[in-house]
Amino acid sequence: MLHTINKSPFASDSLETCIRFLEPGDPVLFIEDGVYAVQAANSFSPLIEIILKSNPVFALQPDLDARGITLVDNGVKTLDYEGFVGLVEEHQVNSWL
Amino acid sequence: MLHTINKSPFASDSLETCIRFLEPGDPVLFIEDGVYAVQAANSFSPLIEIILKSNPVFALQPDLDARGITLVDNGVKTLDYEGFVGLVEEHQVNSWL
Amino acid sequence: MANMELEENANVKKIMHVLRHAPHGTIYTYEGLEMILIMAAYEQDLSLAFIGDGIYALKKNQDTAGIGIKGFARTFMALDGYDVEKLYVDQHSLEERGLTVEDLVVDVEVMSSAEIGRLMKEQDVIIHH
Amino acid sequence: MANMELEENANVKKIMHVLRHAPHGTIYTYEGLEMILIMAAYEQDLSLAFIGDGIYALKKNQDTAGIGIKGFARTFMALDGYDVEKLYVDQHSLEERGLTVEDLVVDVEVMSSAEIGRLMKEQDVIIHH
Amino acid sequence: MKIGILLKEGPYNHQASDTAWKFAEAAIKMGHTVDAVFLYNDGVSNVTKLMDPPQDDRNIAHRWSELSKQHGVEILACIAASKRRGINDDVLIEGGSITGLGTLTDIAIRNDRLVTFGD
Amino acid sequence: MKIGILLKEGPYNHQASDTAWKFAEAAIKMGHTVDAVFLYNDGVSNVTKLMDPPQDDRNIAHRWSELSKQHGVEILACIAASKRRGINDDVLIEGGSITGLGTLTDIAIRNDRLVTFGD
Repeated sequence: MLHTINKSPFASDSLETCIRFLEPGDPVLFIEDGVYAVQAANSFSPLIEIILKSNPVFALQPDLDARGITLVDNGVKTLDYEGFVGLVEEHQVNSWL
Repeated sequence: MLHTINKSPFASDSLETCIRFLEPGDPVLFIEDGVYAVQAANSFSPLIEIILKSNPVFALQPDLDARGITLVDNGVKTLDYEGFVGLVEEHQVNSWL
Repeated sequence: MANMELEENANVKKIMHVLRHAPHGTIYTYEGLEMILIMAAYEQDLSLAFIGDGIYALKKNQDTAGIGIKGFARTFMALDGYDVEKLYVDQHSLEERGLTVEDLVVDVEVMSSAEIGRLMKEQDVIIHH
Repeated sequence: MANMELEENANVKKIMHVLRHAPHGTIYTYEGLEMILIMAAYEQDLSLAFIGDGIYALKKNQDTAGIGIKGFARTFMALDGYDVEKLYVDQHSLEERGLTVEDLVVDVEVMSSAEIGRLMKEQDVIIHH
Repeated sequence: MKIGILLKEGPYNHQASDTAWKFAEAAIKMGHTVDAVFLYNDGVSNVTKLMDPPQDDRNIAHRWSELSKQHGVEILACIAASKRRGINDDVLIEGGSITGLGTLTDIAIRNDRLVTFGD
Repeated sequence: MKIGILLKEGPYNHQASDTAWKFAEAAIKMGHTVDAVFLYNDGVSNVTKLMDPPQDDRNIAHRWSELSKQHGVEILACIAASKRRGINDDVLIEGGSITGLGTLTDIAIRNDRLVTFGD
């Protein structure tokens, strides 16, 4: 199951809620304002590091670009809209709005 | 200055942001989903207790009623829409949307 | 006949509605419930998960007269009549809010986040409201 | 003449715009900036406070081509030309996000939350975006 | 006291619109002047007469229209925000009008208070 | 693969509308069938032809209309949500239509995936 998160972890509880329900191995994709979670060296970096131990983590490159995020936490993979569709091919989707 | 907070403290960072900017003595008014902050004995009760040491805290009664909140933290005063207007008479307003 | 039923079952999808917003401040839970009531007529395998502020929608003693918005907590009590019986509540969210099942208008199954997470993984469709 | 100026000054209001939303995910900061640009023509005592995710609006190197939305970080650089010169950034918000003034497109005054709180208290009008 | 109101969210989806109206009614009842309600962001959708909620629900557009009729409150939608969201003169309720952000600036200057409602 | 899309926020105010469109374009380009875009909550405002954004900005309603024209994607607004927000047949873009929540249920059942965008 693909989990998507579209809100800033500083403003919303989406990220912290989502991870309580996450099964190991399931991919987490950050989109829209959600991508601030994976900017390197912010106060959520330790949490991202923990998630990465059990789950692959992705972020949408166009959303990173739009927000001027040039450096993401180690281990976070970036993809474009086609990569997003690719994840949806492989998994049912759980959008944590 | 009257500070109003209209979002649940569980879902949003409004409350925790607002209190960093609060001057002692300034009233804080919880409205709409903000009133969940003052429900007695939830995990934000200790924070409300701290705020009450330096600032008067109010909650809009119709919003408490709508949400089935019958018991608020000790020291929190409740008021109706006219009470809200009364606070606005006395203070400039800072709505933390 | 047996085959027909099998074919029908193959068309039954597991659909979970996740309620995560407090009532009244926004319309998401209310319009979510409208969606659930319609979907209930389609004989799918429906379930509802109340997570975070979504739990507040089930709080007893809601009286919305003062804010001038229609209340809908009672509608959750009618779900049973629509054969919507799988109502899951996240224990962590409940405790954080200082609530217990005694505070809720309907019977629900209280589960750990991990248990609800396992149920999520079995779903064909998940809709957050 | 001196009296006239005094009268005019009495009509000058202190108006603070508080930017608290990240750019692009919602329109609040963008439409907030549109409001600020209009208000700048009215010769009021304007100031801008960047708090929480609002700081992200000032981040360097934003390239919105990929999401198909018009970027507006550069517009903050034009505020100077409108005599909007009081740009305050909340230090706590900056540090939490692992950012420094070097990451921002314009010169700002970094202040403690308490200092910005004192400025808020002096305002006639505060508008959050 | 003269009070201006700024409303930043659309009807029904957020409570902001209901709270703003309740606040305005209370202020007027207490003898204050509610000078204007300025609609911004999605708030501009408060003034479309095409709104057609269920019979047993409040009609938010009518409410603003009545407030304007009974108490002379101006209901003003920002033109730029309106254009983005498909609000124009053809769909306006009685008592509503579309105007620029300069008007909001005037409202902010001439009133004793500006109270904001939104999300 | 057959993909349905559920869009829960209005245009411009939230990025949801832009992301949903980019996602639909990418899926179609990759050979998938985008069966329908169902609009709910404030999402129904995506289909008003009265939308009139600045010249140098995207026109979100036109975009959905084009997607419908070029790829046969149904653009469907929930009737109950539409009525609350002043969206009716008179203001619909070409390719858009208003329908009930039963249609969304069908979309959820007949597609391999339902992907939600919102706030």
